[in-house]
Amino acid sequence: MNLEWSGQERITASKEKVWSFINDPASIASCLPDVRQTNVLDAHTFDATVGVAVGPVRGSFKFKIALEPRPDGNHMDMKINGGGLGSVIDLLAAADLTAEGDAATILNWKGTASMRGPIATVGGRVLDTQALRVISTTFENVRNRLSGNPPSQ
Amino acid sequence: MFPAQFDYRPASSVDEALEALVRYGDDARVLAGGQSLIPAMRFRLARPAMLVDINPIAELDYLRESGGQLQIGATTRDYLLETSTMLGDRYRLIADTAAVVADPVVRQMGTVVGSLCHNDPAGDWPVTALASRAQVVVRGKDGARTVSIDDFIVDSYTTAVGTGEMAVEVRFPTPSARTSGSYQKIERKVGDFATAAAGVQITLAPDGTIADAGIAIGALGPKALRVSAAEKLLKGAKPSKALIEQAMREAQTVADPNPDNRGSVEYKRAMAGVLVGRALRQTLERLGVGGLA
Amino acid sequence: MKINVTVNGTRYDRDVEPRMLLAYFLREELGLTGTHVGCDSSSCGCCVVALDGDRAVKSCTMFAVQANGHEITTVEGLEEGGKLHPLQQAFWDQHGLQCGYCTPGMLMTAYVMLKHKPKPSEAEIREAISGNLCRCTGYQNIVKAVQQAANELTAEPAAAAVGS
Amino acid sequence: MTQSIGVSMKRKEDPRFIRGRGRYLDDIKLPGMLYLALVHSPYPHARIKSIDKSKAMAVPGVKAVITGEDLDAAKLEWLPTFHGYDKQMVLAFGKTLYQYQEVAGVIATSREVAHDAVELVEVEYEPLDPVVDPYQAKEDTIILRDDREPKTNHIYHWEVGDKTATATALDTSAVRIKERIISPRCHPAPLEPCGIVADMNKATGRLTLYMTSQAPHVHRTAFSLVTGIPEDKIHVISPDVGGGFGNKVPVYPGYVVATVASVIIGVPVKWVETRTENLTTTGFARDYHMDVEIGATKEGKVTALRVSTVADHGAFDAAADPRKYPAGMFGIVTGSYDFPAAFAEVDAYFTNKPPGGIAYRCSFRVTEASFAIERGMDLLARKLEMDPVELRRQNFIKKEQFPYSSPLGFTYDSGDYAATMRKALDIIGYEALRKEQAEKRKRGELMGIGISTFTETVGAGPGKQFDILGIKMFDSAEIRIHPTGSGIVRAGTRHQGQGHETTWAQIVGEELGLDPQELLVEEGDTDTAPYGLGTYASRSTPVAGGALALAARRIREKAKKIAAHLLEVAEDDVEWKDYKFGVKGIPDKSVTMKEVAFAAYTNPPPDTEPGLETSYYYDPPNLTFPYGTYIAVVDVDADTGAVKVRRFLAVDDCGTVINPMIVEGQIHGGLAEGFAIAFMQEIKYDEDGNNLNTNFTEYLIPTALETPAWETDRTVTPSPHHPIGAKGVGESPNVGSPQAFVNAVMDALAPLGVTHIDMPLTREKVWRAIRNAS
Repeated sequence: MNLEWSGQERITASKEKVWSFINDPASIASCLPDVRQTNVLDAHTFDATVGVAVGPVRGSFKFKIALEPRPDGNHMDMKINGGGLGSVIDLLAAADLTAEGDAATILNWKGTASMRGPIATVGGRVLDTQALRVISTTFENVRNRLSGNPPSQ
Repeated sequence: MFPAQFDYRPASSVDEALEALVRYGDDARVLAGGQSLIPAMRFRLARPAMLVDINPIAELDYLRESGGQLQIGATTRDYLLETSTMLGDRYRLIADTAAVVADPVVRQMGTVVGSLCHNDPAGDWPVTALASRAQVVVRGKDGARTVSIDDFIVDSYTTAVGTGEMAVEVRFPTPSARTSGSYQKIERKVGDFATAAAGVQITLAPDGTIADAGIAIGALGPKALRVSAAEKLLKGAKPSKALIEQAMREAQTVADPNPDNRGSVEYKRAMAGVLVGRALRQTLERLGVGGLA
Repeated sequence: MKINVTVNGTRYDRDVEPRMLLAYFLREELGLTGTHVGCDSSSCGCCVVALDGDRAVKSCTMFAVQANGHEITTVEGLEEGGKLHPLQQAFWDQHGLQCGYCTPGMLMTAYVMLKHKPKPSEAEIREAISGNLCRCTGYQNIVKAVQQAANELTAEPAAAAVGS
Repeated sequence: MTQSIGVSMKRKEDPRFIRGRGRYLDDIKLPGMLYLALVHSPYPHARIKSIDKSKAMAVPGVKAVITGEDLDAAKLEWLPTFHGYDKQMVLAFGKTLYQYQEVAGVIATSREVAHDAVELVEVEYEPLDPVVDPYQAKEDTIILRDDREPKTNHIYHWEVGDKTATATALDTSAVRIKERIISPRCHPAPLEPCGIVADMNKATGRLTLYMTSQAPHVHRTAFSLVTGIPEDKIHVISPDVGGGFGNKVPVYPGYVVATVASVIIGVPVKWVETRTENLTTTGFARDYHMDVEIGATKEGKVTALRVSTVADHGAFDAAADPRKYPAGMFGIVTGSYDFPAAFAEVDAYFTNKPPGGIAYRCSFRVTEASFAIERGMDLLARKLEMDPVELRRQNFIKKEQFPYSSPLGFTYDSGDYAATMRKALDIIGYEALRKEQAEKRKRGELMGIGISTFTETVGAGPGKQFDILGIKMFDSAEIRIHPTGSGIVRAGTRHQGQGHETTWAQIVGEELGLDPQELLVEEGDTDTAPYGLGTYASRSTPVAGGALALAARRIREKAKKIAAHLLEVAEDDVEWKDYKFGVKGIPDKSVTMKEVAFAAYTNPPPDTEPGLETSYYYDPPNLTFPYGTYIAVVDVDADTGAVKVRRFLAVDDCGTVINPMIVEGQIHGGLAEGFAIAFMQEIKYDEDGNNLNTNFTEYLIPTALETPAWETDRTVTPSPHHPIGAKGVGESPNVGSPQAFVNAVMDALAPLGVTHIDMPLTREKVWRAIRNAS
């Protein structure tokens, strides 16, 4: 099952600052929603355990996250592969940065999720939007952190 | 499949249940009919550490008309509504709904309040509760509060019931005599989640105009949705074919379905219109207003 | 957890894990294997039993601990004094079963339904058993069987009067 | 004694079932029994990088965790498939080839603990691109099976008929139709899931396998071949089977893992699949993509048929077809019609889906063939602007043409297609329905009438053509008559609801003049039953039924000698009449079979062996060809695409009817499954290879409310070569009905110009067709 979502965040920080923030695994890891454990593996990859709770469905997903920045400094792909609840969720998040003057940056993001295993059918109705919330909340938190707002969950 | 391990606490009173819910916090779930929760536990999607069983609380099993309301307790089963003679024509929407929830065996365990609390986007009761402007009584350690259904169903599987709280009753305002309703749903077979659903309740004024209209759709968004624009359109108007067609279009606009095995976005959105149209026509027919097809 | 459940008139005291489903309690703990399990999603109805005589419930969607203090009737409890219940007899007479796997659940659903609705129409019977799946019969002879049993159950007092 | 055959005797098996006293697989509980639960792959195609058992092994109660590597070390990793052209993995080894493939097995003291530990087996996968579509598989850009040579996804090409003559005839035909007709992947899903209790007794060295098996002897042989355990040391018991429909013919990984575990640990091990396992890993059916072409004259006489099929076989070629017939009896695709030329070919491919290709309530690939021709004939009628009934009437094989040699190699035994269709049209009131339809069409209402005049071929089969694992597809019967005239009847078949305990007794009772109530029928125990190939493909009555009649006649021959002895006349003067032995010309002198049975043990003739028992292995001379006319009447709701089946009539001809009540029940059940296939039952995969129908909330089995009421009737044209003239019936309704439903819906949509929609006819598909047309 494949799902797509997209969104936009306006961050009151320079493009360079945003770019370096989203290039740092530790920073990105700290923006994941309901993150329970992170482990930075190298300059571009890290593991994270993220809690999932929707209605009666509760559990956690273990993700391996790889950051793939483009050399132009404008575009970042994040490959998020992981599993939990006997299933697999693969997320792909792509972020495009556009400077809005010196002090603000527009972050346009697009996410796709593909799910396999029991949740694709049994839990799909419960978890589909939840999977994408991992992405949207992460970018919201990037904005909040860089703009100096309190984080969302 | 077999559920993961959990602890079990049968509660003999609401206070006892609340005490357990407070103590175990987010790890606890209330067990009422269990007809959604237990299958989810069997698939190990739901794995509460503690189940607080409210079925032994005899005082929560009631269906009564009191203080201008139809009151339904938290352990009252769907089949009681299905077979009750109390509902009559005025609560027609509720009676219609009770007859088509899940399947007839599931209805002998499943509860109205439990269904509202589960708040499945394809659930039947949230639709009917919206269309008939229900309220839910939520109890916590510090007493009870009454929440309108619009505020109660927050998002998919998420309600206004907080940690350490439980819903104890749903209340449907007693409508005036010239009220009827209709619940329409498309399901692939008995027991399936709805592909699309619509609930309508209408009260006619003495002059034949529509005094009040409740219109809601289900399985057509992250939660049951109120078609407010159509409700406004109908209120004060005289029933007509054109009016119904306008309401159908409003329902299609409000619908925001996900594609799945039941159908595409396009199909489901079209069905939002079809079902709202059918529910409106049937309701008006039941009120003696025909010739609208 | 310690529970006591009365099944087919006999009281049983057992200590069970909370996660034990009622269907497996009946089958594994009490050896009443007439109650079957055919799915994991509360869809098939092979496991239907009567709860307190007046509700048909899917025993795979109820925990054994919930039956504490309650009475359960299973297919094994239908026969009385060596005489088949009219529903059992009717399923036999009307060829209302083939592989027999759905039969206990069908019987128990129909058993409860006839208590609430002694003279159901064909449509009402089809509706009442629509929480129970059958793969073999195409349902037609099951419907006929329930009709036969309904006729017999409602005719019984009259027949007895004639006999006395 | 009176007549037994043709009597609606109540079923002898029912008293235990209605009391909840059947004994199904999961009812078996042996002392010290352990439970197996399986770990499944979430990926349809992935390399297995590592499997970590340690956390699972640490769970209290877990006795063992078995992986593909463990099985490979024991040389038990690969299992031969039934027709012997391929092999399949027991547990994923190196890589996984379909979603939910079995990756490891956990053996524990309870089911709950086994499932707890399954969650703790850590498998690291490296996902690979999946091949989901058989047409994509054809490209060979991704090769699925590293273990095979040559490196291709193509499994086989099979063809039958005269390719050149068919091409020429099609090219010169005045009218032609061509359509891709898909018989979608579906699943039999009997309500009882598959399971096994494997019990290795180390003291006796015997392995007892309680299995949900439609073919216990074949399974015994297969287990012996795979494990090397001598066949006498294996005892297969198939207890009461809660429905099979083909699902319980193959050998599944769970069976093998449970058996290996029992052999190693030395205690009984039970595995009962979950519904999800049933739908995602065990024998699927169909998945034939058929390009159907029919040529005809302007007057509507058919000239040629060509069908080219792409078959999706999943990851292993485990289709349960006879060895020489990789596409089964697909050659029946010319159906009930007299085609001067025909050609059929099938190309099968591997995809990342579970293996199977079982005969789901049908003879091998007959449902697909029948659907293709019956849809094709309707498309041709539409093109010719001819009533589909009239087109069929013109092209039927005529009564006097039997035995009929079809262009694709079958010899049809008997039939009177026109008479059966006439009867159906009369009962349904065809003319009146067409009139009603014409009026409704004027008002814009969508009503349709669909017809299917199918012929199937069942009863595999003659040993010179048909075998499984090299074993000829005969079947067997053994009869023992006790001194007091009751007896025990055993057969190599295994019923799953078909009523053999009743009908077998009726066949033997009829032949011997004994009361069927006093003939105990026993099947499913390989220690006692004679070797047989089992129950599937409507073969029980055509094959085992023949064996039973002929075994009984053997008994009767010996009984005649004893009767002559008792009657004190020469054997030649004894005649079998009115279910007893009489003396020619002396009406009041006779002995009953009961008297003969007693004498067989107490007073046999001096030159005769005592006792009265025999067995018979029957190799049928030909297949049988049941047929029928089915008519569906539907109303379509244009707003939602919902189809209401208003009426459905089935007029069947299955030759001699043994028990009319049971035959009618079989037809009802098959029609319900045909209805399900036409409207809701499908195993679908998304483009990533995810199974979208993994349990009964998504794999839709109709309830009593959706299922139509059935009308049935029959004509009787006995099979000339079958000992009692019976043809078999269990599968006709499932083979013959889907096209009647689809034809009816297409007929309803005809005014809109809609010609074809693939099954299942969901509301959305019908709605979309209506919307796109208008």
